[in-house]
Amino acid sequence: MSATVGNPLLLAYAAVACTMLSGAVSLLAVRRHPGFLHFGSFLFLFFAGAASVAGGGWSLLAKLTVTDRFKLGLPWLDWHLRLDPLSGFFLMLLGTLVVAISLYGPSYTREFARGPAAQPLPPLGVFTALFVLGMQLMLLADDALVFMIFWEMMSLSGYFLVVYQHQHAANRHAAFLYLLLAHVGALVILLSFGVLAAFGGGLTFDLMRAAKLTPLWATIAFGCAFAGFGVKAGMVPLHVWLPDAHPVAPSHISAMMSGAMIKMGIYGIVRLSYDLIGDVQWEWGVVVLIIGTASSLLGVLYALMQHDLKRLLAYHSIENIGIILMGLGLSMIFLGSGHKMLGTLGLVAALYHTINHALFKGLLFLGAGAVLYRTHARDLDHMGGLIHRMPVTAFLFLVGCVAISALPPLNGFVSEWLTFQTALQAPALKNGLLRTMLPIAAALLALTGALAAACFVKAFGIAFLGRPRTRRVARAREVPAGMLGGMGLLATLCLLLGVFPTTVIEAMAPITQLLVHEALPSAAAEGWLWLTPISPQVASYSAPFVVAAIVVVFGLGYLFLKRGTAPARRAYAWDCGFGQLTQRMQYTSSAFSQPIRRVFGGVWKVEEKIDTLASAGPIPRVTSLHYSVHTHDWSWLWCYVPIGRLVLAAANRIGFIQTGNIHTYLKFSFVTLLVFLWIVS
Amino acid sequence: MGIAALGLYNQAIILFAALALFTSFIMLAQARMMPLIFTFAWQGLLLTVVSVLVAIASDHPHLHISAAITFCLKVVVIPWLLYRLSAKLNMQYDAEVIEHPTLLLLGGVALVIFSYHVAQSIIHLSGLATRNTIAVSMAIELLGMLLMIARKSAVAQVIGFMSMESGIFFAAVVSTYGMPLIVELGLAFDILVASILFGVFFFHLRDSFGSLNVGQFNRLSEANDPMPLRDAAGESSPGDPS
Amino acid sequence: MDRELTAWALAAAQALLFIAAAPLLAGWLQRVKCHMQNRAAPAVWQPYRNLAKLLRKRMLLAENASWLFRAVPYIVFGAMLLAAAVVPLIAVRLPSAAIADMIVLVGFFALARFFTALAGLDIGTAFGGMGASREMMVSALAEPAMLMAVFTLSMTASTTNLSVATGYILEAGLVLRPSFLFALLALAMVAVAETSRVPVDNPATHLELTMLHEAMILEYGGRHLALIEWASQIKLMIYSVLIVDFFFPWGIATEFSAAALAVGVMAVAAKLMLLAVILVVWETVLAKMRLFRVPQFLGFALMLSLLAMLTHVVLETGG
Amino acid sequence: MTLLEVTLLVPLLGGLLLAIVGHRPIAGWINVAVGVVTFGAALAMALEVFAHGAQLSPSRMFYIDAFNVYLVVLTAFVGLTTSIFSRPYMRHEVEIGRVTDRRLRLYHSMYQCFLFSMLLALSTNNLGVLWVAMELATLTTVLLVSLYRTPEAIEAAWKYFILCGVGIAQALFGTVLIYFAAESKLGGGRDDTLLWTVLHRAAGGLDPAVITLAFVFLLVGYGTKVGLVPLHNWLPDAHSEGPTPMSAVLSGLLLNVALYALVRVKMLVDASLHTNLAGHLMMGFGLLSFTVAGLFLHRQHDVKRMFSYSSIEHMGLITFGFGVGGPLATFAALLHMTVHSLTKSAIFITVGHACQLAGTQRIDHIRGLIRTQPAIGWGLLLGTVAITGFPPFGVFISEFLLLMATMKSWPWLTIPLLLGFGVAFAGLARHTQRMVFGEPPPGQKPVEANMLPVVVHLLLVLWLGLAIPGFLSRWFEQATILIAGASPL
Repeated sequence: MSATVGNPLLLAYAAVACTMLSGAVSLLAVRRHPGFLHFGSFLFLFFAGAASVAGGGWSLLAKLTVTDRFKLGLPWLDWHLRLDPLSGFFLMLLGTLVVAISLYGPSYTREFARGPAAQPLPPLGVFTALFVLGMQLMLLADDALVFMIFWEMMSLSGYFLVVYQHQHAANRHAAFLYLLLAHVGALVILLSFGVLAAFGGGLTFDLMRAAKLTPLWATIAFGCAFAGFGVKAGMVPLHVWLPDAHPVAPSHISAMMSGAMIKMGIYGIVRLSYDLIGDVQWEWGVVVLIIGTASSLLGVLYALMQHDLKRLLAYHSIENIGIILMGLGLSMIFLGSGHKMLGTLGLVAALYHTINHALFKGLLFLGAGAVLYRTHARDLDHMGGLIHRMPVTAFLFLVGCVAISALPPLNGFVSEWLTFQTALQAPALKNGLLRTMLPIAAALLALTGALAAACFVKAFGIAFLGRPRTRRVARAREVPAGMLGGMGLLATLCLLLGVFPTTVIEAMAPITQLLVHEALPSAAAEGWLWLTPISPQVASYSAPFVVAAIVVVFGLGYLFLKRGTAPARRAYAWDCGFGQLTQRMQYTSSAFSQPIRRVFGGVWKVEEKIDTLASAGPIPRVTSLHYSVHTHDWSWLWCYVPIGRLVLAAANRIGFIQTGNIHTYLKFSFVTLLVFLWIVS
Repeated sequence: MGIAALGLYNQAIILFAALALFTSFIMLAQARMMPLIFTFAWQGLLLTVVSVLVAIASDHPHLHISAAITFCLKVVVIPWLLYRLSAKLNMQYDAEVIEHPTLLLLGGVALVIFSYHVAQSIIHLSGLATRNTIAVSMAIELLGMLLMIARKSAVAQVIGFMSMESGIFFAAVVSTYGMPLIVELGLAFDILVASILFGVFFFHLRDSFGSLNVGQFNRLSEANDPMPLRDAAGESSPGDPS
Repeated sequence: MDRELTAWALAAAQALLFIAAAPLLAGWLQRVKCHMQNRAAPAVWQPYRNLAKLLRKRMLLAENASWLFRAVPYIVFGAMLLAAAVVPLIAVRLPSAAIADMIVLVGFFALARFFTALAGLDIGTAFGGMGASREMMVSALAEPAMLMAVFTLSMTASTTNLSVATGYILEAGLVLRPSFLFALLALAMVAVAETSRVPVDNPATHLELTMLHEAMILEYGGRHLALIEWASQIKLMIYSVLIVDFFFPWGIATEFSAAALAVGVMAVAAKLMLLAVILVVWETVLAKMRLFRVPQFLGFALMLSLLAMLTHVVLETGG
Repeated sequence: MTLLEVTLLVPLLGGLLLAIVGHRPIAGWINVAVGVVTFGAALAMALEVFAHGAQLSPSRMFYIDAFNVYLVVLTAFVGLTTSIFSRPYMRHEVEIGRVTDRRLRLYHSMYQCFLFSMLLALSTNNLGVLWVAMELATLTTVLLVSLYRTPEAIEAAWKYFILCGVGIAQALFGTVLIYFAAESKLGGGRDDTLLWTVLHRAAGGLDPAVITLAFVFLLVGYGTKVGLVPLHNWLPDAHSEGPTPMSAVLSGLLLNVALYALVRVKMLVDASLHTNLAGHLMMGFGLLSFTVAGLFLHRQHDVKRMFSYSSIEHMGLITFGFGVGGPLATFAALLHMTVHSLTKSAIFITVGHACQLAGTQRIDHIRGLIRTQPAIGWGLLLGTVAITGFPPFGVFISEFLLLMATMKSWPWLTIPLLLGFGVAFAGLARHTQRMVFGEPPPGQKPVEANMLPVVVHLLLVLWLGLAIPGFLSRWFEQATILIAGASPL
């Protein structure tokens, strides 16, 4: 390991420095001149993001691994930093989002300086910077101490950002839950590092890589790491904090959280299990696959029941994390049973979906933020018809919807397709159980995809299509250019990553080289036009063709059908002759998901309530009906409420110690003394 | 070696030690205030005598000083102080009920046996003739603590506390010919201040509680304000805030 | 090189033939049905007349239709066109098959469905929403069943490429695979559901409470409607061809000689006509089921395809 | 060693002086000035020791080595900062009439006497004197606890007095036994057998039986003052009822010093026993305190009480660390002693202001601090964050090392530790969050507060979290070598 500082690392340092500057600006200048937040700290944030992308991309494409150390930390342990293709990849992901929000933020944050619920701006800027800083340095960490310090810094500043609008009880509750789970998760991760350190005899990652673990302890270390990072990634059943925390944060922060922060959990899992622990066992893969499948399915089913746009998106993060975990699980299964190439395929699928989700989920949260910014509405049933008022936002949001619903030719589809392809190689396995399990998992993935599509038809359809449901929505305007720019960037990337998957996979080769010493040579065997992960005979996909074909159809349609015909006549929609249609006759989000709620009943704890108001009189007539439905998360009711009750019950039970009676206290110390005397004599 | 084989002084020491132990038992059983204080004074006197005897038996002149200190504190000052206070708070005649007195005394006996058992392991070390008295001193200390636990009255608690001190002092004398002088002085000073403070507190206690029955002091009890279970980290499910 | 070119030309020709023949299949279906139900049957190319008429009509749009509403027909048609281009109709080993495999095919269907549903929601009528919601529910259940069935085949042929898979089955000759039987049934049921035929849906009626697919496109007219109708005819054709290809591939051309191609055309035409007759019989004897019986129907399909996959793993692979 | 004499005499004389002029407005400043001088002297002395190593006073009465020197500095420092805080605090108390002139005098003089006793206990070389100083500390703080003369205060003070008195008595018995063992080893008739230096040299030969017995008494005795469950009952009462500066020094200093005494004794015991009995007892005690206190945090209604329970919890953790032994754990425990006393005193300072601001100590009635007075709100928030072991604060580092060490030697004990951390964090955060955030009750006004001490403490803790400065790490290292016999480096 060379101790020389390579240039990519310097770029990363530049990114870190810019982030710090951004934080400093917010800390010092913003209280007096709020303008600095928009044009000072966000500017630096932009540079930080750009530098991260540059540095990460450099080390990824040039396959550079550079290390460095600072005389900080413990007297006998410096801060070890290291930038390698894996961290470079995630650094790029982070940087992209940072750039996007630094374009988006300046206009969006004006919201908070105005109005009766105006908040002080400096904390927002400072903790945004710390949040980014934590992630950047966590990715660069090369020893357990630095890793944990910045891991926790990320969680902590995330807490301050979630609780930023603390006048709402929902924010406080969500923030508390988030921090509690984050803290416990971090401690569990700590234990995993502890095991590695105990075997490796030191806290640096190099020693841990060198450590030879017994299978049992390796499994324990992996279990701890998986649980700990799983909390951050938001896998079922450790996800409960996520749908609470993400919606209440400011939208650009929600984008960072869903886009970047939960990916850091994925980074941790990959880093520990593939890099530090080393030899992957297929049993781990099975666990990861099962949990991943559960997360994706439950995530999307819960998302379907939401009518709060941001909450819906948050649940979709759980779903997508599940898909990523499925890819990882498959990869572990194949690696564990000796199929290196297939294992690599799974890993690539997982990483590809990681960056895809970062892009389109960031885009969608920014879109939701744009809607919130103009309409102050988060509830789908208060929106509608926004496509007429905010056409550009609508288009960008639609791109995100298509991408997340895994529809060709956008990026979401590619990664799911790769996951499918990996799963379909099940016959290569010896173990019959796995051979049946994998295709079933694939089918469930298909179910997930279909449900996700349904969910986003609902989200986009109810929010942007149809007629406006409230007056405020009817008066909405398009958002400023900066916000559109932020979203546009991500949308463009979604398209590019969807259309040129071959290039992307080639670029990822260094990561797989680093982790499993294997790449996918066949992926680009047929050139950039054809994606053939295993071999052209087995499977192939050509996104450019698809795009071309759709464009051609549009062109032909324009040429032959539109030309010469008279312009379209506008008329009222058919109202069955019952008079004018009103916006209240439209399907609501609850109505839209009602059939699915009925089909998959029992997945949720559903509370349906119908309040009927009957007018007084000899024959009571129903004057008004109010229908409300609430769906609750079983995992909350089954796992967390009992734990909370248990702790409090224990706390109450133990109160007897503090009776306030001095004789009791004296008895305590008397008995303690006698017992100890008895023990030692 | 049997007691018969000891010199007269040592025999006397052992005798007085036994008497001191006896006084602890009396204190344990004594319900009325005045006799309690007097018994405590008696115990102090016995200790003084013991330390004088030890001083003579093994010519440790500085033991005379500590004997003097003990006399002043344990026989004169503290009993007098307690007497004056209980007179001021006119409680010198009131007696408190001791529940299960026989049980208490039996417990005391058990403590003696226990401390003997504990002391056994270390007695062999001492070259002193009077080594068996270590067990006695430990017993006196524990009995003092038992007294503090058993009694409701603040005064009784103070006396128990003081007799614990006496037991420890006794142990120091018989096992090691007393502590270094500086320690003795510091100890004496502390005890003096402590007894004065106790005196001050009697008044405060009576002013704020109307009695010296420490059993009633439980305003700071936590047993009776539990947390509502509903509070469990926000039981409102992470479901629609609506 | 020119061999490459001919291959591509052939692929393009097949795709064109495919979309050109789709209305014909629909017409044939209609005709057989009428005969079966003792009604006077329209001509076989009635669908072409309808399309032509619609294409000529002047456009009429709901007053709050957005740009999305107008874009949807083209997207749907484009997706179906692509799907048609990759399904081997008369010949295997065509280069176009490499554009997309089975999974992407399903993706195309999903794409079309997604935008159709959005179009349904765009106008803001109750029907549109109803149709969209029900359609998504049905598809959510149909898609896994279909993929499961498809996976069974692809695991047998160890490829997801349609053309290669068909070729494999063709070469393997007649093998009695239990998994194929189940897969066939599952695929058929899914096809019925996806092409909105009885008993899941009834394309013939506009009775509000029973319709799924029609409810979404209720507001369309003119060339938009023409494209959508055509697209759904293509979809029906694709499903039929898939069934035929996978389970009875015999007769499909394996080399690009005129004779072989002619044989291929004949074979596929014959098989499709037969299939249509079976479908008509099925549609005639069954009545449309209630909406909330559809999940059970599709659940059964899913179960079948699962069974197919299991039998494949348990019985047909060497452990 | 004149510096040491300065360090000791200045607070003593200051106490006497303040006993006379303690009620004057100037008294607060005098208090600060005395603190400054003490701290300066202590620092100078520390540098001396740092330069020339451990030092024994000519009279052999005082002994300064790596272990206690940094505790001396810490004590002087916290004493200083707390006196800075206590000036505006006590002024406010006088204004609202909770404290009369007499009591103010008492408060100021007792404050300095308490510091004197702490420094004496730390710097003395004689176990007996150590005991005397501890008892003196009890006596002085009893007066501080009962300062407000409310029934609760009196009750708390009484319990504190009795329980600690009894505990200390046990410690005395233990000391006597150690003396006994030493005499039987070194032969009687010499007056230096209670000197730490002598004992430590001779520790190898002390009789195990006696030492074991002595350790039990000392553990129970000093353990009471450390506040180990189940001997802790006095601690929450005393913390919650006394004036807040007293709570700060109580949590920040007294517990540390008691633990210091315990560790000194443990060193003797380990040397003489060659088994890890002492370690096991301390581990058990520590773990019990850690868990129980963590649970108690959940059911608190009084903010000062809550933070005193958190002190118990952390003391348990430190005791556990010393019990685990080994260089890494010992280093962690030493570090934790430092950061805990810095953080906890900072927290109590903030809490003091917060209570004055809200006019109550009830958690339910303290709301929206961050709106009313951001400085206090952020102080409390960051303090809690620091004490619950979040980086980049130093508490995290020590807990991190402790977990690592535990994982190395007692892997399965990490599970209770983990649960304890989780429970404790939940208990502390849920209450603090409610106090800091949300809408403030109408009419809540800012108070005069001096946040300098808080800032300084938290900055120090932050510094320790990011990088341990060279001299400090050398102190810790030497102390670790002293206690655990090996260096973690």
